[in-house]
Amino acid sequence: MTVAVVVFPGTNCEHDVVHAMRLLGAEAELVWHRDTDLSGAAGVVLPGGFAHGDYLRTGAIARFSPVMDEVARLAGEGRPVLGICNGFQILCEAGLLPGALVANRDLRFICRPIHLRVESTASVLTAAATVGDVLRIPLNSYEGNYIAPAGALVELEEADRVMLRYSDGAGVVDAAANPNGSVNNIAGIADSRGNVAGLMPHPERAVEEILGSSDGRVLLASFVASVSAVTA
Amino acid sequence: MIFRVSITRKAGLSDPEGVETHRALHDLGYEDVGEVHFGRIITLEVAGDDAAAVTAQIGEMCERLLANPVIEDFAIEVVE
Amino acid sequence: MIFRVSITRKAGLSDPEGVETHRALHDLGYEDVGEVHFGRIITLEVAGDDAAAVTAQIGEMCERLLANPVIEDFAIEVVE
Amino acid sequence: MTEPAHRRLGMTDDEYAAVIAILEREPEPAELAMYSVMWSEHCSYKSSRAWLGRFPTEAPWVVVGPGENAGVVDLGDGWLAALRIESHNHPSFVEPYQGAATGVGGILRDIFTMGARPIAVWDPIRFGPLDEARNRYLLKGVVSGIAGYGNAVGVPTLGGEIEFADCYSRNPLVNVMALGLLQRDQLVLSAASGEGNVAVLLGAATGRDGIGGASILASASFDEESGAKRPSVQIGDPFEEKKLIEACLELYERGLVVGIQDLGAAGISCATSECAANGGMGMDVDLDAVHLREHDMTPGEILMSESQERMLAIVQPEDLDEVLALAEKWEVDASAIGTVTAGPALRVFHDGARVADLPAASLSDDAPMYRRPAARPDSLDEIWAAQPRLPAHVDVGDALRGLLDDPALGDRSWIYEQYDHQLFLNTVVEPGHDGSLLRIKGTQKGLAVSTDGDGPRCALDPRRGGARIVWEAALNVAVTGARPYAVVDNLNFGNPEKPEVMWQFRETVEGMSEACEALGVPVIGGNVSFYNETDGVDIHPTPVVGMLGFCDPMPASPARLDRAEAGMGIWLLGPEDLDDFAASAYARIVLGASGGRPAAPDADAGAAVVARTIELAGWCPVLHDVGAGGVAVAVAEICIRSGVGARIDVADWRELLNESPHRVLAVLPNRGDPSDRVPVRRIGTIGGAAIDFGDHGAIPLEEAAQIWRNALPRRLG
Ligand SMILES: Nc1ncnc2c1ncn2[C@@H]1O[C@H](COP(=O)(O)OP(=O)(O)O)[C@@H](O)[C@H]1O
Ligand SMILES: [Mg+2]
Repeated sequence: MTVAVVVFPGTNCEHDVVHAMRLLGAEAELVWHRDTDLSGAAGVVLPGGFAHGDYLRTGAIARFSPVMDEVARLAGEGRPVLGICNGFQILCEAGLLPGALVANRDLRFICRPIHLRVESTASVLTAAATVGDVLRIPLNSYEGNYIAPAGALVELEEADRVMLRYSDGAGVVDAAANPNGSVNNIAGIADSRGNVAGLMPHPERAVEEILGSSDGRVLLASFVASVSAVTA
Repeated sequence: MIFRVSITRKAGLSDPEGVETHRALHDLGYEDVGEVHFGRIITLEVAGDDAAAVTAQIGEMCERLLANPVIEDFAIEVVE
Repeated sequence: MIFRVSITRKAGLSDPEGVETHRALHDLGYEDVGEVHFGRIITLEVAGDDAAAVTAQIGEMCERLLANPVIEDFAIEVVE
Repeated sequence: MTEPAHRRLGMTDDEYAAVIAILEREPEPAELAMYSVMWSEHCSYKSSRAWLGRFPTEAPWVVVGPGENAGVVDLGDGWLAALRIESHNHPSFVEPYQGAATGVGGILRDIFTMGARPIAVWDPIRFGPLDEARNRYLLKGVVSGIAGYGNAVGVPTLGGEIEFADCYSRNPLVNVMALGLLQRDQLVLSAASGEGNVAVLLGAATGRDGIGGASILASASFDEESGAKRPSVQIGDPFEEKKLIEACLELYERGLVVGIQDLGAAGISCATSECAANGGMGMDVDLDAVHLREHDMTPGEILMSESQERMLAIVQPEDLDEVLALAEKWEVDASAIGTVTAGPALRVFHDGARVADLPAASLSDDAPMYRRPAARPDSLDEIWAAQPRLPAHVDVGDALRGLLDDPALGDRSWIYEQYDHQLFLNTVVEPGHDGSLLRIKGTQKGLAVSTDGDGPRCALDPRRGGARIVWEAALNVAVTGARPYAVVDNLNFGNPEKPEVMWQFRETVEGMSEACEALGVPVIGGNVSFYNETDGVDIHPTPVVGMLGFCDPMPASPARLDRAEAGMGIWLLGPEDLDDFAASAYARIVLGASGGRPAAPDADAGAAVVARTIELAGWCPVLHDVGAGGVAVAVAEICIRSGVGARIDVADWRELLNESPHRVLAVLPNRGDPSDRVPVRRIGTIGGAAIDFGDHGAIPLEEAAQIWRNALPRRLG
């Protein structure tokens, strides 16, 4: 059972994701963005970083990388596809997830652990979690501010596709708990079938207590489980 | 020929740069400043002589790459 | 009145964003595209009726905040 | 009145005569340009070289000492660490964002030039007071430049330092330090061996960036005229650098490079001549092969260009195709621009014509060396005599209201939360404590790092001040359980042509050397930045030390500031000097007193405290060295970070605010007792909702936390 971790020029979290996947018992392999065959992969992760330097628009150039047609195909087949941070931005640019990510409200890069409230378990990323769980996971982005046209937003909310929202430690979701201005405190969303998921925070940075938190495990474990389901 | 593409955030979608700049301008005492909006300019040098045809081609580049139609509008002018 | 400030990098300074976008456009098959340069547009709504006076004031805003005079040039137009 | 060309390039008549003696003829324009930059203060260290030899540089674990792009030490089991520090002071004053960004880019190249993967950056920075808008602009620009470049290039920034003083208003200090990790067999040096080998230029296109930047910006004082001298600002491209890092690391892995050198000051001329000279060879360079950003560049401009994100790799002819293919995979431009020759000549061709032909080694080896006069300032005795006048009674609670609000003592998360400090999953102790601690995955090993400087104290006594920052840095790594292992230094000074400045410089080197000797740590690299002077005013002598600590095994749960719990005892380790208030935060910030003479460090006591602290780090939940603001501020930091108050009982208020060196606070469950070999006494107990100093006043924990958290945000918005 293999997870393909895609590397674009400028990607920098690829090794961290592989490390976390292996800790959770998954096989993970790096795939260069010019590769055009992912048929061997049961699932795909687009890791964080600055693909193509985030030039033009974050994710804008990466979405045209040769590998992205394959990613779209696997997504269409219902295989698990996860975008973390820059990977989430790329999935939005590629139209695999709705909306877009723009500059943080305070126009400052934010690197610090924040709290997330699990809002829906109908996705490959949250299946193993429980609605209401509060997770402490590092955020690390300048363009983490989620926006979406009114229509798309209503659809997301009504279809229960918002997986994670920024909250405080007690799980209260309000303006005070919103680190970057994201609409409705949205931190992570899924597509209509729940197999394509994207989030801004970095679960792979929260899988070992010695690094401050292991709350990211439940999310990545969900993903790994759904990947094994594919191959099983 | 040289073209200038102006790309701006669709009305109604949040524009943090605009909001923050508005605040900063008021802090500096420019109270008369109302709405502030941010956008990008991309200047392109394109070989060709038929301005209309090239403009159409640039429109395509915007749809595909230069702009994000979900959240942005764009306008194309010929500079020279 | 509404004004548009165009801010562009001074000639001769490198423009990595332009270079990478040029590369991307060529990858997409737009081989006729030559130099690509990036800049910002800021649209400002400013109360007042004396366009010249307001333009002068906006020039001051550019010097102080909107632009970085060390590496950027700016131009101000009245939109309406 | 046309000034001769060599003077316009900042070269003295004697230096020019030396060039003629070497060439046995007048230099060609391109040759003159090369000598002028390579013999500048920035590149040749001509005013400092004579004294830097004082630093102790030997230890069994030193693999590469000063002189190469970065120092390298052995961590055992095939692991090596590379460390280097650099200054980017003047460029950051001209354009703070790009100045700081390109500073980060440059220091990272120094690291991966050695074959190492850069794994962390630190940023010791100094500005004028934040009540001036210009200083706020500079600080914000520098911090976003470091964040913008460091985060995007994909190297975490694990800490730094910040100080404010008037002397930095027109001359901010932006130093950057980088750490790299490599396996022994990946070590590469910047030597071109093998006649017939090819020199390949990798990375960004060459443009008219910072022509003469190094020599002119960093080697001449910064005054109104320099507007004219000002080079075109260099724009950093972290994306190009990221591709360059990955491409170079893969080149090393595949064993495709014989030698490599980054392009920094003096661009191609420096890289080609150093590679050739270090290998005892020569080189033929073809400027027509260089990929240019702007056409119509003169040979001199191409040679001198300081365009960022470029490397020069020496490869064997049979490997050239593989090297070029690998560069293409990473989307890095590459061109073969030179051939290694038997030498000793460096010959440069352009349009078929020979534009330079000089002994490669002469650019570095024959550079001038000055033993500039040094003189102890006459005012010194007066200054030392003017010890701060201390009140009989002090409400330490009130004193803390002032100290915790100081932007250099308050919470610095406004800065380091703009930096990715977690990438690579190595960060065990993140910024916000004393030293930062990294693990080396797959081993028990840990690396702790701290950067420390102290302008005000060094201004009063550069020798004691220079020694004390080394001792402070040692404790900052010791509290994580790491032993001081290697040092790099960044010596930021004023105009070396002034005897007082030279005296400060020599005193500093002496003091730092004495402390390093007492600790048994080698100095493995450094950087000198002179001419930090604006309109005749010199900055404080500002040495900055970067201390690398090493532990194997790393403590299972290292001490942190936020692990104090009600009921735990608070202990103070180390000797005490109740009168050490010169340059203390209390004297400067509360009393507004600037004179006096700081206490001398005590080598034996200091070494004992460091050793004992390392042992305690294995089991103490909280260890914190006592620095600026004394015991009072150190206790407050522990309380605020742990969210619990404390009760402190001492006889004399001076015990709470003096800043005598070699002291550490240990917080531990009551059964524990840290005493052993070093003086230790219990001073209080964790608990309650206030930081309570008994007869000496108190402050509610919440109020202290508020003041501390807002110190930077309330000034920077
Ligand atoms: N310019 C900076 N950039 C990043 N981190 C910083 C900066 N200045 C201070 N810090 C961090 O804040 C914490 C406290 O800094 P400091 O008081 O200088 O430590 P110490 O007094 O123990 O040397 C450290 O973790 C340091 O790395
Ligand atoms: Mg400390």
